[in-house]
Amino acid sequence: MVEVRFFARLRESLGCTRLALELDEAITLGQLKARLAARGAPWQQALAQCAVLAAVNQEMADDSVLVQPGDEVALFPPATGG
Amino acid sequence: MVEVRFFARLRESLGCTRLALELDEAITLGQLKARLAARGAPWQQALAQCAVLAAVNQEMADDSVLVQPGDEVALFPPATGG
Amino acid sequence: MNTSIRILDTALDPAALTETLLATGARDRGALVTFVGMVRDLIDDPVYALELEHYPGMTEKTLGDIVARVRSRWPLGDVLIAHRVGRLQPGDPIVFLGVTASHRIEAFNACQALMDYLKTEAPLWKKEVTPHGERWVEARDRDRVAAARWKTILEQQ
Amino acid sequence: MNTSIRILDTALDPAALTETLLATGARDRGALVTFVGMVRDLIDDPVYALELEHYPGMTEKTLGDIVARVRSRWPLGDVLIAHRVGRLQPGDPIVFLGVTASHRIEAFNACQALMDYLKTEAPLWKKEVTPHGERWVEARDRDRVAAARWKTILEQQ
Repeated sequence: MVEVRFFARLRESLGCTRLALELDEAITLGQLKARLAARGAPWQQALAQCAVLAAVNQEMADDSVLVQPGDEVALFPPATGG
Repeated sequence: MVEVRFFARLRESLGCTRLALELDEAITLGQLKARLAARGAPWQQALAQCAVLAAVNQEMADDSVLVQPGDEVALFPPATGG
Repeated sequence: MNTSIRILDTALDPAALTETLLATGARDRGALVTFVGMVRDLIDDPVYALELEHYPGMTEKTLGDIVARVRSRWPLGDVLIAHRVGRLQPGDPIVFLGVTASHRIEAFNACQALMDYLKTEAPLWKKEVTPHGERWVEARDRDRVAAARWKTILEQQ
Repeated sequence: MNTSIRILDTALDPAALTETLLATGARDRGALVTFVGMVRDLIDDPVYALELEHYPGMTEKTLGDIVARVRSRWPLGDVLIAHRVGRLQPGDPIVFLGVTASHRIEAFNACQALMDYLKTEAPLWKKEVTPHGERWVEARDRDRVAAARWKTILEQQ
């Protein structure tokens, strides 16, 4: 199991705040995103944007980072605070 | 007549806050400083310092600036506020 | 040498935070620089409200990392960061940064670098409520350029 | 777009001045940068008090000229400068600068330039009261260098 969180524009366009993904062994963040994209057209479109950033356990991460069962993954657009 | 004011370290070393100098016609600031230096050794020493700055009518001025009767002249060390 | 990071869902009071930074009584601090970011409301582009979303936990962690990075570059006294989340009105303060140091150059540089890093790295997102509906604010290239500038400056030294 | 210049012989209150700048309600101001300079008191070089002398009239005039120079370079909202004269204690604020602008870069640059100019140009002089007696503070080369830097920046643009 891994929890995936979505924020801001991505959260709104997916209509999803949190999602629990079955996960028995480590996969890369890229593989995890591919599994999410396979959930249907809205997911594919939303995740295909180059402006989708990711964090694993609250650290910024690229597609090569390994996600372990129990990790917290988050996907979100570039920051616009301040 | 021209009023000459002294500030900070210069004021203290001269023991003088303000001085009224007789002045019937315009002279340069350099000439005015020479007249002050002629008042004696303490004046000559204090004014010979390269760090003595001057203002005429509250505008920074160099030795070539003309001083007219009625002007306000001030002599002081480099600023250390802020 | 205190670091304070506050995420607030109620009003942010820059004057009170300034007072907090001055009240520490650390006598080797000769300089305080503060920055306040506020909700703008332009005549030709009115904004009724601003909604600030964030990633709880990661926001605080990221801001802590940013402060550590800046402290490793400049000798600083206290650092205080406060950021609003939730719904804000035009004119409301969004963010407050305050940095004390022995001398002004360090305080100015550190405050500006903190703000540039915060803008691009802290997981916070703005949505504007306008007469034409809601819109998510787009990240700006100039903010990325501003943040990247410090990386160059840090590597040169 | 107000400019306020205050020479104070009683306590300077940075929090209250910050509040003043925020209370204008100008909604096109997205950024406020403030600077506070304070009397330092170092363990290995104690200072009992600081005496600030100035040239009344010329101080206000010079600060006004400095603000005009900075306004001609960057688009700014309000500018507030307050400077203490008279006798101060360690920890007391000596000077407050506050600058509002649409964006942070202008507010940061203008505030820093104002401070660099003020240090070298405003006719104000500090005398420290120490355990070894009174001493006039010496002007520092690094302040002249900092002020000269803006001249170069302004001429390049």
